[in-house]
Amino acid sequence: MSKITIFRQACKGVEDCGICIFVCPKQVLIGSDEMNEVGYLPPQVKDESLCTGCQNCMISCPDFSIVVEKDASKPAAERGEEDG
Amino acid sequence: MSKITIFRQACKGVEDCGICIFVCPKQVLIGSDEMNEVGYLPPQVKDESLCTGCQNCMISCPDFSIVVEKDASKPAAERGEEDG
Amino acid sequence: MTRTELTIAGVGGQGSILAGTVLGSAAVTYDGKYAVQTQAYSSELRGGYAATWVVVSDEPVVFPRVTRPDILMAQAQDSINRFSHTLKPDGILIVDSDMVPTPPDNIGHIFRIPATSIARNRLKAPVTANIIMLGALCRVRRVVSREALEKAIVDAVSKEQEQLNLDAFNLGFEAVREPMD
Amino acid sequence: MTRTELTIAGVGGQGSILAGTVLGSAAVTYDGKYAVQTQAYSSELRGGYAATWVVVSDEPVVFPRVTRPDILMAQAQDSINRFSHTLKPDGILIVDSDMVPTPPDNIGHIFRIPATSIARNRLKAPVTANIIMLGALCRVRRVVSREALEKAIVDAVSKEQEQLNLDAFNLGFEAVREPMD
Amino acid sequence: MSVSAHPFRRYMRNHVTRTTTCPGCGNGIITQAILRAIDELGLDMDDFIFVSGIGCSAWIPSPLFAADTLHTTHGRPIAFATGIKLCLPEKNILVASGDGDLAAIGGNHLIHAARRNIDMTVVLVNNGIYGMTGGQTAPTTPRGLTTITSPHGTLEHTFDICAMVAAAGASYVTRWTTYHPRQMTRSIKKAIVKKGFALVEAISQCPVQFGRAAKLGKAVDMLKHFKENSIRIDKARNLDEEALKGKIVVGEFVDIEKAELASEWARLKQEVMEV
Amino acid sequence: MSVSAHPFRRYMRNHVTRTTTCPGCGNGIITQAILRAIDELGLDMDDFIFVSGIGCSAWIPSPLFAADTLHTTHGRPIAFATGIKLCLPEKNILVASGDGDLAAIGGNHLIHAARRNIDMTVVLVNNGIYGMTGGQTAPTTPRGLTTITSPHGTLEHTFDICAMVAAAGASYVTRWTTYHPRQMTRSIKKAIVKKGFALVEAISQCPVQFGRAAKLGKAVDMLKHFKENSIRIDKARNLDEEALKGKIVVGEFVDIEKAELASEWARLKQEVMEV
Amino acid sequence: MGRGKKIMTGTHFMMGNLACAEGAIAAGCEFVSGYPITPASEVVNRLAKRLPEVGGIFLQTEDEIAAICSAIGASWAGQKALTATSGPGISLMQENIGFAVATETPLVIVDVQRLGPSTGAPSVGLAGDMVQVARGSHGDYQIVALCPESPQEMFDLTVRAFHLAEKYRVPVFLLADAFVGHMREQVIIPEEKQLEIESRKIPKGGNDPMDRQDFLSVDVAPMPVFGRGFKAHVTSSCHDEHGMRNLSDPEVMHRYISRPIDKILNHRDDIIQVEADYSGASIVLVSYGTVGRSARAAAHLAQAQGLRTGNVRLITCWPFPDREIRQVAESVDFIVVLENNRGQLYPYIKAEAAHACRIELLGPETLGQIHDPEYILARIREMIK
Amino acid sequence: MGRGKKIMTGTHFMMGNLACAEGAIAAGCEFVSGYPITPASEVVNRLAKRLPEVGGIFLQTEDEIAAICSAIGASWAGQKALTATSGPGISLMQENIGFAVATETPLVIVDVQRLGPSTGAPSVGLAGDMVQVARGSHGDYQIVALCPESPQEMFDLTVRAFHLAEKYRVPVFLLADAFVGHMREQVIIPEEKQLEIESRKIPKGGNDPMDRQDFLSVDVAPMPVFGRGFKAHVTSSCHDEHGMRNLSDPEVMHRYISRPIDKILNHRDDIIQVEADYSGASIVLVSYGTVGRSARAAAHLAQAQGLRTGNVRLITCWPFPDREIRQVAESVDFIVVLENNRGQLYPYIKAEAAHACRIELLGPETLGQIHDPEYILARIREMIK
Ligand SMILES: Cc1ncc(C[n+]2csc(CCOP(=O)(O)OP(=O)(O)O)c2C)c(N)n1
Ligand SMILES: Cc1ncc(C[n+]2csc(CCOP(=O)(O)OP(=O)(O)O)c2C)c(N)n1
Ligand code: SF4
Ligand code: SF4
Ligand code: SF4
Ligand code: SF4
Repeated sequence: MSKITIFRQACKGVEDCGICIFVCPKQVLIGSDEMNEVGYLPPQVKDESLCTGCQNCMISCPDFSIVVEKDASKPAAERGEEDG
Repeated sequence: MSKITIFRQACKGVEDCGICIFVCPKQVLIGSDEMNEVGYLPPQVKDESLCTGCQNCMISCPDFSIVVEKDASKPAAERGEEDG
Repeated sequence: MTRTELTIAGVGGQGSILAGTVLGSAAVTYDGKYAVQTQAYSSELRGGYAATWVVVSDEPVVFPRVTRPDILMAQAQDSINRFSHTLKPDGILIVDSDMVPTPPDNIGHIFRIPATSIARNRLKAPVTANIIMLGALCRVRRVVSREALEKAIVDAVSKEQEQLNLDAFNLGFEAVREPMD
Repeated sequence: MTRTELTIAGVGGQGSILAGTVLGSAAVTYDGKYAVQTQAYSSELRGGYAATWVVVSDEPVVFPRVTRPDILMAQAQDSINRFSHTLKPDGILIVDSDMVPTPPDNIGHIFRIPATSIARNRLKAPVTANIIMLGALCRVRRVVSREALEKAIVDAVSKEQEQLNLDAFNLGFEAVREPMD
Repeated sequence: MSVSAHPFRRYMRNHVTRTTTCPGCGNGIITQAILRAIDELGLDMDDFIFVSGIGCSAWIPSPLFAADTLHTTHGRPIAFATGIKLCLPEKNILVASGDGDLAAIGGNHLIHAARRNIDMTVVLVNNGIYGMTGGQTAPTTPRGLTTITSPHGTLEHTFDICAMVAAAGASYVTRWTTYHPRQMTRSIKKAIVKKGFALVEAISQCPVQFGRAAKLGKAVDMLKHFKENSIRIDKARNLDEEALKGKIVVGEFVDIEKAELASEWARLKQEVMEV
Repeated sequence: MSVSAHPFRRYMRNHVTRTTTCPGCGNGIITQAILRAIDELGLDMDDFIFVSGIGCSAWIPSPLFAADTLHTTHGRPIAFATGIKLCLPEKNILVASGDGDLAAIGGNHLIHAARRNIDMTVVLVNNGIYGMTGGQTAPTTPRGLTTITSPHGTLEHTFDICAMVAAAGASYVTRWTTYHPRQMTRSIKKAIVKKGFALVEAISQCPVQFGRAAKLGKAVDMLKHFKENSIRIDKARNLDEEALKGKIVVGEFVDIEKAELASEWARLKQEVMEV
Repeated sequence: MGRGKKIMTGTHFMMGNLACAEGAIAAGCEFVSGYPITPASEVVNRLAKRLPEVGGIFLQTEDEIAAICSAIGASWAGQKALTATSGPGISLMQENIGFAVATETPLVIVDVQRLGPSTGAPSVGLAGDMVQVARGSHGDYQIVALCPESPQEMFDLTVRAFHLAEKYRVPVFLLADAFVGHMREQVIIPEEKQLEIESRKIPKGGNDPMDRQDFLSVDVAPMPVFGRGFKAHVTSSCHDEHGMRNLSDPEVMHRYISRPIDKILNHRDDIIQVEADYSGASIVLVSYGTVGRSARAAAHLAQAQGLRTGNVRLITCWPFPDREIRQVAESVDFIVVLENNRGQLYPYIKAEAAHACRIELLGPETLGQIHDPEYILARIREMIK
Repeated sequence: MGRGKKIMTGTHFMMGNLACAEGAIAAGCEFVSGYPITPASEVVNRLAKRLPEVGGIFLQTEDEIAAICSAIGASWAGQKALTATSGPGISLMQENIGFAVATETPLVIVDVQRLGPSTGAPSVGLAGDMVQVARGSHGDYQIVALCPESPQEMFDLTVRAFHLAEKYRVPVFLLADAFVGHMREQVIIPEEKQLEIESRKIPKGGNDPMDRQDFLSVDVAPMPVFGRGFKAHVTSSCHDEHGMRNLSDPEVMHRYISRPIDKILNHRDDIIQVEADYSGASIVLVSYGTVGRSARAAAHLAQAQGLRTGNVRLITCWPFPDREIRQVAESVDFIVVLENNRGQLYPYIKAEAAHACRIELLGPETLGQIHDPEYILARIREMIK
């Protein structure tokens, strides 16, 4: 299983940003109600087991707030890395 | 017959310019030895009767020093106006 | 002396400067007073600091700067760090308690308003925190009249946002338990 | 006094300024004198006016401007209009008589050199008129030595143009019938 | 065991703890694409000099990147970068700045650097508006769009920056949107490696100034717009003007080899000094 | 009975008795082409405002033309002309200036005016060099050519100005040499009539600075060169890069209709004021 | 006239930059070109909206150079024209400020100063361009610069800037700063008839400039605007009275430089405005712009404490009010010059005062702020100890 | 080293502009960017030829803005850099002159002044940019400017300009004019070891600017040039000692403005050179540049006629030699300031002199010329009548 780490203090919130949620092909991430220090609402992981390790959220997060460690056992194609 | 008028004082000389001589398809114009006020050597008409009235010299003279009055009796094609 | 000096500060995007404008405009346009508003902000549009200063007076204002505010309205922790030391000894501090969890404890009068949560939870409009704070200010100390402020708010926002902002003002007004005057 | 002031003028393209440079360079490099050369020209590259001023002296030159030249070398009618009134009362005027058909008659010493015709007819190189004039100047008044001038000419032109210009200098030198000194 | 920090933190200055952009701004995506390109190429931050102008996008490398970073005046980063490259020909020069910076006030340096084909990578962030100064029209603002300085709709036409830079002589020209971070990364890698002038036009969302103006909504709405309206250059070539209206043509437009200025200087110096 | 003066003398200021160019300079040919175009269109000099920058070519209209003539700073004539056109939309604005003026220092205004598609005619005199200042490299100097500032040969590539201005958005783009005065005249006429930004690139000889530098000899040698190396765009389209090396492609490159800025403003003012 | 109200008569709580924009509209300005920059953007933002409503045009240019060039073009096309920027833009405009001066073009340039040098701190006001606006272009020349202390003066002096620009065919600067530009305060906009509005004179006729004197008159030559058959020749190359380029006659060069300068200096009494209040004072505070408000407050404080302190505020900073300063110097003991920069006008003031009285420069506690009146008073007490 | 001789030791009859170019090469300059302009073109023309011979690079840019920007870039890349232009180019460079000052970049800028304003008369020398070079960019700052009077000084002061630029991390202007730039005279180029050549200090090491002080030291901070792992952060936004942008702390703003100014002013004694010869004089002529030669000739004439006349020539014009002027003023009766413009430095000189002696400005007979010594003498006689 891939591992998702969210750096809550770096995040600028799903209200105005939320890009991670948008680019996730599996709806792994959802919003939350808990503010960080600067008053933003970072995302939370709904179900890590759904994560394919595509790293879309990581690569698209403008604030370097998410790291996804891939499940090295799966081939890239299966991870579904998008290449639109 | 077309009529060629050379304004000698405006001319900058066939030594460094001489464009009129170059563009004339019939070698109507040649150089001369007689300086104008500013020390340039304007061209002179060798044989006006050869002039087709194409006005190449007039149109290409950078110093507005030549006027060719076309022989209105001849059609343009015959005058050989160049249209490279 | 009729001169009241206010500092309203936050980070970019919180609307601190707009709050100051509404205040000054209310004073001049509807309360027949004099007011000068000045401002400062860093170049980041969001997240940088933003501050505005308002002088309200019954006479024309000569010196336009706020040096020792009577009131500091702080919308972020950063604002406290920057400005709380400038407050007059008996000055009033009004904080958005969501953004300033630990205000300094050496201040005479301090009001904690959870403006961001109110805005977010009750109004579903986090951007109205500034107007909530303004409502609180109005209750804490009547620098300008409530009526004037309400009119100035209506002037400042679009028709569709009118009611939302008046509601915000009201919520802020009511969030203050023990006003000063 | 050892200070000699010269004005060399013409229209753009005639090489007046180069003539001045050769003169100054000859004085400094080969005659062990001091010289300052200054210049003026209009923005037209050809046909506008061009003038250069040279001060030659046995001592370092403090004031570098030529205000009342001892010698005016004029390569065009325009130069006469501009500068002949500045000439010292007993000054010398050297003209290219092809370009200045009617020099003023109130000048003490005047030398007419058909430099343009000589250049064109004898050398087939109209651009050498300036060096012809310099040859004439050298004969008229030995401001710098003939040897120095010849060396400076060689320095100033390309290898291929060397002999042509030395010939031009010589023709100018010989075109003067009655030198002054 | 979870990671304690983002892996690219090592490319950032320690004391810079937070980006300066608004929530959802595309600049961060581009920032990451740049760092990922460097990372994947296995290069060191000290192999680079980063140069930027003035604007939100100009803050991409400055002060964030732990490297030599030159934050210049508005519109001039390419001119500064030109001097740097000629004196440090062995370094990679990467310019990151906004469309206003590089194509409005800085347009002349852009085309002349392309003409000279001087080796540098220019990441031009095209968010269609002036972000930092509060939402004024840019030469990239879509015609008809209402901005703070065109309250009745922009009357002017829009630059096709890639086409112009290509016509000016660049060696490598490409365009992607922030919806294409992987492709953008790949193109930045090619741009860095390319010996010559390389332009990466990065279409980006400015939800604060542009989103508001174009009523395109928030960051994700704009990304959705990019997703739906992007079309690859190979497909676009077969479509007529009408069909391309409102589309964002993405892909590689130019990828050629030609004499590069800094190398030419090296050669010339060699030649002249050896004579 | 012979004429007592050149017929175009009537378009010139009385007190200006002589052009300021060097013998054989191409600028005079272009000057005449402009006047002939106006003459053949039957327009009056008072229908025009002539604007130029700084350089030999910038002296084409100034002070020669008996009309409103604005002789501006180096590189800026198009920027001045833009203000004039917007305020006097019914007038024809004609800019005549050099390649250094319009494409080196003034490059940014050139591309932005093309982008805006503001109605004006720009006659850009491309003599491949800086004439007035004494023969320095221009962005149009052929690569490899020795000039006073590239004594070891120009290392930089050359602008294709027409291609760039076309990419920037102009309505009408054409190129002719001084060996093509009739075609040039015809194109200037079309450019004047065109509602939009129109560029006429006029390749011209500077026998004094360029002729010397390129060892192309005197004026007639350069005209001969133009004659022998010009190739029409319709023929050029079928040739590859190799075959086009050293050729001057002439003809009309762009001739389209699109919204023009001054008219758009007229429309907008109408709309806003009538509400 | 369109639906837009030209003059927003009434009382407003208005930002200085908007008051400036309204002043321009009120003065009849119909062409504005500009490029966004903090802290001047609000001026152009507002004008972009307002101009089409009153039949005018706003052009956002590719840069500040194009902004001033197109504004000058518009002025020659017969319009009242304005451009607005801040220091970096003024720096870029320098070459063509010189063009406007040399061609005697009426033009209003708004400089909302920010803390510099260079990019500095864009939203912080500091009067750092005081000499730049007068000497920042190459060569010798004279412009006019007015210094507002309040949003009200942002309006009033913008109207006056147009008045002077048109009357004297000269670029006039409104030399504000971020502090007053972003300041909001009461602004009273009067009715149209109360405004002093002037338009340039144009020649009576004649279609040959050789028959006219279009330039270099110390009495201000009528301006042969384009499009009316004047066949004007306009160049910033050295030119004669007819506008014709002349690069060889030293006398023409002399006139080319001197006449446009003397044109302004000869009318200095009409142009220069100084707010002076120092009768009976032995100490005078000299200041300009927003610092003037600190000075006034400090003078009140000082008087209250028995120090005979007066106040002089330069509303017109260029042409420099030399006589006015001389007059002050000759009637008091001590001049304290208050500037919130490192003393940019100080040498100019000192040059006119040092012969007659003691003079010192006093900067603010922190550069970029206006002086605290208490601080001024404390420092003066030290100085006179 | 290549085939090119770096130092053309020997005696030459050389044009001032070429002497300047040779001075640059002699000082070790290896990067020059420029754009042609009369009357400065010969400087870059020569350098375009000479630089490749000595392993340097010449870049002809698209405009003067690119010229100064690329020169600043080259300086940060570790090279000694120069750009040369005339007034119109200086005007265009103003914004980035400010950048160089704010980032403390060593740079030599040659300004061969021409008659202005604006396009003016390109080949005529007039010292019209005297204040422009010091105050032409926005904000508050301090540069260094040197004024040559002869081709010899075109060489010597160019070498010195590099020396000062590198030593103090500051842009240094060589403030020549068309007259001296195009003047040919004897120029003696010494041997290399006789030249005073200095290169900037660079930091001892450390790859985090937060551990270093790269900026804002009044003692001149070592310069963390690019490409050596210093990870320098360079910005002309308001910044702290580490170079880090700071747009909110007023104290940082204060230091950002003041420190680079004080860095120069604190070393003014090392920087300022004044040629003074007035012992026993009661009248002193103060001048600079080529006018200095008129002044010297006039002083000789006056002395010959029994007038006790001295001479002071400002070789360094900026930082302004205030103390030196004060000293003159306090020891003579009458200062006559000779400038061939409308009196650009006059206010600065008067400010330091008016308290102590009489002072007058004397322009030339015709602007654009240097004064005729006879004319100076005649006018002085009138003045003291
Ligand atoms: C000479 C100059 N003019 C104007 C400005 C003001 N300014 C700062 S950023 C900017 C434009 C920013 O737009 P863009 O480059 O597109 O970047 P963005 O903020 O959108 O990323 C402007 C005009 C300036 N700093 N300097
Ligand atoms: C700001 C500025 N920079 C430089 C110059 C000097 N200058 C005058 S004309 C010119 C270039 C002329 O070249 P081009 O425009 O090609 O015209 P040409 O003379 O070749 O016709 C230059 C650089 C100037 N006048 N102003
Ligand atoms: S993309 Fe990043 S910054 Fe945006 S909401 Fe998700 S975690 Fe936060
Ligand atoms: S083309 Fe004209 S200027 Fe040239 S030689 Fe012939 S007549 Fe004279
Ligand atoms: S204003 Fe726009 S471009 Fe600038 S940081 Fe905010 S979202 Fe990004
Ligand atoms: S220098 Fe060249 S472009 Fe200029 S007038 Fe002479 S020939 Fe023509």
